[in-house]
Amino acid sequence: MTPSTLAGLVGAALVGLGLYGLIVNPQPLRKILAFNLIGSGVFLVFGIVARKGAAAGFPFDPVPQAMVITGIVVAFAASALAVALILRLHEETGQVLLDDENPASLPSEQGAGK
Amino acid sequence: MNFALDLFSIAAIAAGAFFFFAGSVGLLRFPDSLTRLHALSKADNLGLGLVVLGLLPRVGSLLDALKLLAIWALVLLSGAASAQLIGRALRRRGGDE
Amino acid sequence: MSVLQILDVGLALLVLAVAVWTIAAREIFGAVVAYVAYGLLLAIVWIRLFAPDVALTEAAIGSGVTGILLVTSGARLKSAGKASAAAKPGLSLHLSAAALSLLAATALAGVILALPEPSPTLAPEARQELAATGLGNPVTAVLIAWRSFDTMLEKIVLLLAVVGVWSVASDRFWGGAPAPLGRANPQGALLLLEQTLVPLGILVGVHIFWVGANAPGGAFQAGAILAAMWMIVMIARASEPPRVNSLWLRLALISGPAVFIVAGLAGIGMAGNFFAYPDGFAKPIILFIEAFMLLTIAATLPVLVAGPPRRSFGP
Amino acid sequence: MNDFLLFAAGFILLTVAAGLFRVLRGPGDADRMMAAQLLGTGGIASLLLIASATTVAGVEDVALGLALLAAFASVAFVNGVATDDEQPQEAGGK
Amino acid sequence: MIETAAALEPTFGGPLLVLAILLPVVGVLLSFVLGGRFAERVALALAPVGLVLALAIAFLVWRSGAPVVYNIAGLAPPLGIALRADGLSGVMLVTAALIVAAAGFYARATFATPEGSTEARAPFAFWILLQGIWAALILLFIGADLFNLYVGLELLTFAAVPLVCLSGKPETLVAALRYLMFALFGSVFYLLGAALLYGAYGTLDIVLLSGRVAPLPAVWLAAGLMTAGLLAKTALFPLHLWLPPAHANAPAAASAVLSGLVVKGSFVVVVRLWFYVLPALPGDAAQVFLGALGSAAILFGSVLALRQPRLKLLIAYSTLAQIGYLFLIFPLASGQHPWTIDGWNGGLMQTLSHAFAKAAMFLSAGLIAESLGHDRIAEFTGAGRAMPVTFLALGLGGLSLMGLPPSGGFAAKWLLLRASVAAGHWVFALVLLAGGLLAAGYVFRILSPALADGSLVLKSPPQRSREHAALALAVVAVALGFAPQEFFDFLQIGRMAVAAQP
Repeated sequence: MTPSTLAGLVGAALVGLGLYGLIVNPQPLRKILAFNLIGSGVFLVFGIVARKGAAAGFPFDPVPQAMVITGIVVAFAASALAVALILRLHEETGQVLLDDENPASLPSEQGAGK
Repeated sequence: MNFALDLFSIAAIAAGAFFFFAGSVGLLRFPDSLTRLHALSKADNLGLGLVVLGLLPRVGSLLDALKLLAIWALVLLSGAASAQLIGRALRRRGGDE
Repeated sequence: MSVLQILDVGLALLVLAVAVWTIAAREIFGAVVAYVAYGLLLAIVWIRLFAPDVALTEAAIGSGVTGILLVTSGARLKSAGKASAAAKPGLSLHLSAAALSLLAATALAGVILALPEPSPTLAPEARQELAATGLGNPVTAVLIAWRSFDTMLEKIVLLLAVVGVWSVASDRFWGGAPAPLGRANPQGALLLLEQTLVPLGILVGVHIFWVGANAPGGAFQAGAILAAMWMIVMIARASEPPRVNSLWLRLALISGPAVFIVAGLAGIGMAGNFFAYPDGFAKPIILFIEAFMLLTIAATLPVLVAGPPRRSFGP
Repeated sequence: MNDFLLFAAGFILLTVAAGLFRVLRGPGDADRMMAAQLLGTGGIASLLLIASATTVAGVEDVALGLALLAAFASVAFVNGVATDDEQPQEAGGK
Repeated sequence: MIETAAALEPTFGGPLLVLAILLPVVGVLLSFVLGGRFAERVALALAPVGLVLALAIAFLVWRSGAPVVYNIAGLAPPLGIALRADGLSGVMLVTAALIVAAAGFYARATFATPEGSTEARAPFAFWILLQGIWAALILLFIGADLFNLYVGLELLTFAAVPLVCLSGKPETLVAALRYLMFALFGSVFYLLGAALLYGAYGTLDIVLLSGRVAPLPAVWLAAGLMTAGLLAKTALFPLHLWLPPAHANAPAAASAVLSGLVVKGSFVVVVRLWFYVLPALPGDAAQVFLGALGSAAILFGSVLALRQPRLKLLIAYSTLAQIGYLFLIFPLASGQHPWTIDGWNGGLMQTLSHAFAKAAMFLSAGLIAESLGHDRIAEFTGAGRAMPVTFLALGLGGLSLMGLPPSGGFAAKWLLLRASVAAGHWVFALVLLAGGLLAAGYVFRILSPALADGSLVLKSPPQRSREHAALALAVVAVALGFAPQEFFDFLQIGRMAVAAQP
């Protein structure tokens, strides 16, 4: 088993693991962690594709590697935006859960008409 | 000459690995946070230092050697500081953990 | 099985074990610490995939800066988390989620094992075009020359993220500064780090930026390191997060994409195409663009971590 | 020689992974941070060893970056925990 | 393949494609640095320029009868990135420019920087994000590289999500957060699919891929992952949960853009995926499945819309249903059949007419909520007489949603109906008819109290110019019903499923 195959399997497992965490974890901060796990799994898939594409004296194909770098930066920006929303929601309502029968959205039915 | 250098590398790296081992054992076995901190900061800094020492004969250029030393210096610095920070944090909480 | 293979398998198992902990940990703090450790291990995996550029980016942005973002917000949420942790999803949800995830992972693993090998690659094309750029690092060439359009737009994504993060502020704090990152009275050790580690870190950052043209490194990685150093300074309270209406801050945040676009537009005059670089001048132009990207990344990451303005005054 | 370097790398990873057990068990946040710190140092050591054995270019710079970030993470962790402790006072002082 | 080779060559006018994207991007940068009132001025000044650019690109496509192509940096794919505009891009570019301009014009009153302050939070964010959405949409309409499209999708997400919670109210924050989670899930799955395609074929260029794809497991899995991700972003049933709260709680100008345009951005990418990248797959079952999901969305969304007490929620649920119609394009326009021309034209016509109709309705709903102080449908008695122009815009938009002639909605549904009858897809035909009836039901629910006699005191009369912005969009939605044959020929330009036929 080559390191790239192994990394590919790890990537697949990480995607599955992150997906599970994303679904079952009610806390948004934990969902972000899970989302980052899926992200790194996806990046690993790019990574093995890059490694398997070694040719012309390069030990890797640079294009997928560059895509991973772009992807990592975007994933960080996503985490930052989500965190800002969560903290603001916490300031407003003191609640941090997203999936319960959102007590915070109840007032909207009466209040949003204002 | 090469053989002697290899021998030196092996000895230093093996010693380094041993310190990592000791540090982990300390972290796992020592009874309270402060003593664990003690084990950690002694062991991992010495461990990395010996590994770096062992790798020095194998580097290609002077710059790479300097980088290796810089890595060690950085870890020493941050290790010392963070040990201090963690220790303070522990003391503020009464070290009851 | 060689020693290397055993090491690879061990590393893979370790990565997975830490990942499982990230998902399963009871407390958010433990999960975040595990996530940062996970990022470090992943960096080693990336080295095994011959991707040092990615390893550095993953360690710096993927785990380092994301880690501080999560740990800071986790601390702010901690009290709330205890109060409202009651709602636990039911067993049926757990089971169906597990089944779905298992299915996805298995299908993915099967497909990955079946991918062609040696796989189709752009490495030969990259080798051929690399000479024209004057660069030695093909990853930098992809980012700043051949797929520069992606890179420029990704800077816009970062900028929109900044606008999004700022937009959740209270109206009364607009124009002010985010809350300080650190505690009121920084300890001696922190000041020591600020005075010794930070200058060293800036040196390392500049070095990684400089070698990026020919060796692993570049604006992304160096920018992340400089960003981390700035955050240490802010945690030590030697400097405060800047006000959101500071012109200097805003110029720093847009300088990367702005210079990129100007160079891109200049390309049509100098080389006949948008984002093309004239022969013989590619490398200096690329380094020039990268320098501003470095500034933008080093400024953007801490601004995103610091969050929306929370005080009506500022430094 | 290479096999020895790899063996040493694996051994160090293994031992610090055992230290990771602390991350799992706690009990305090401080223990978790220590385990992460140990993993950081050990990770850098094994990275250097692996790189030396498999000759990947530019790994010294990666390790240099990791060393800086390890310090950064510790600072962030301590700060995160401490912010939590002092929040009431900070809020009162403003 | 001659067609493929031709589609890779840069054409005359290609630089316009880059300029079209750079224009709003520069707008974002300028607005960010200058801040305050300049953000608004920059956005409003660039809108007409962007419209001219969009029209110019559409004109070039029409005149040459073939896609306009540009290779960025002069470097051809696979190493470089290409931009391509075809008939689909042309109409979407113009639609986006018009709706963004109308929404911007309408939003001047809501998002003006208040007197006496140099800069305020909501206006600053709104004008930058509006331009961000615009840039992202243009990229999604003309991007020809799947990773470049990924960046476009992320750009769209980051611009759209904060718009939802500009008011800062808790319920909008919950809606925005849920939207973000769905959107991120969508992006990461899309990216995974792209990784697999790259691993299998070594390129992400749409034209190059279309010549290479074969029914391999990797391609099937990639198609499934990317489709699932894009459906979550488009809010197709059953991945729609995020949409109603997000669209109903956003400020009216933002809702118009979100409902009219933003969901179409990811929809266009699904269309590109199945009709441009994967026509070589024997994907009949998958296409019918997408059509079935669309049908379910039509019925489900319409029934829920019937039950909403608030106008904005009703319009948001109607978006769910109308998105369903879009997905009938998959079973009705795939393969090599005579009816696919109708299916394709109908699907695109629905995309356009819904964009205009829905934007008009959300703008009207915003005016109603401002003038009445609420948007509870039951208390609309007499409102039609008090603000006739607003309700005219709302009614004309509703006309198009119902699919009554003459309107763009009618043309769309008629074409889809004809295609489904010709294709023997009787179920889709029945769903189309039932959807029209249900839409008539919910539009009637709004209009009947409003047109009833009654006295109503407005808190403030709606501003004439803003009413006209809404009305103009509604008129376009209706006018699409008079589109000549040349318009439908234009929609067919560059449709690769046809080109790929022997």
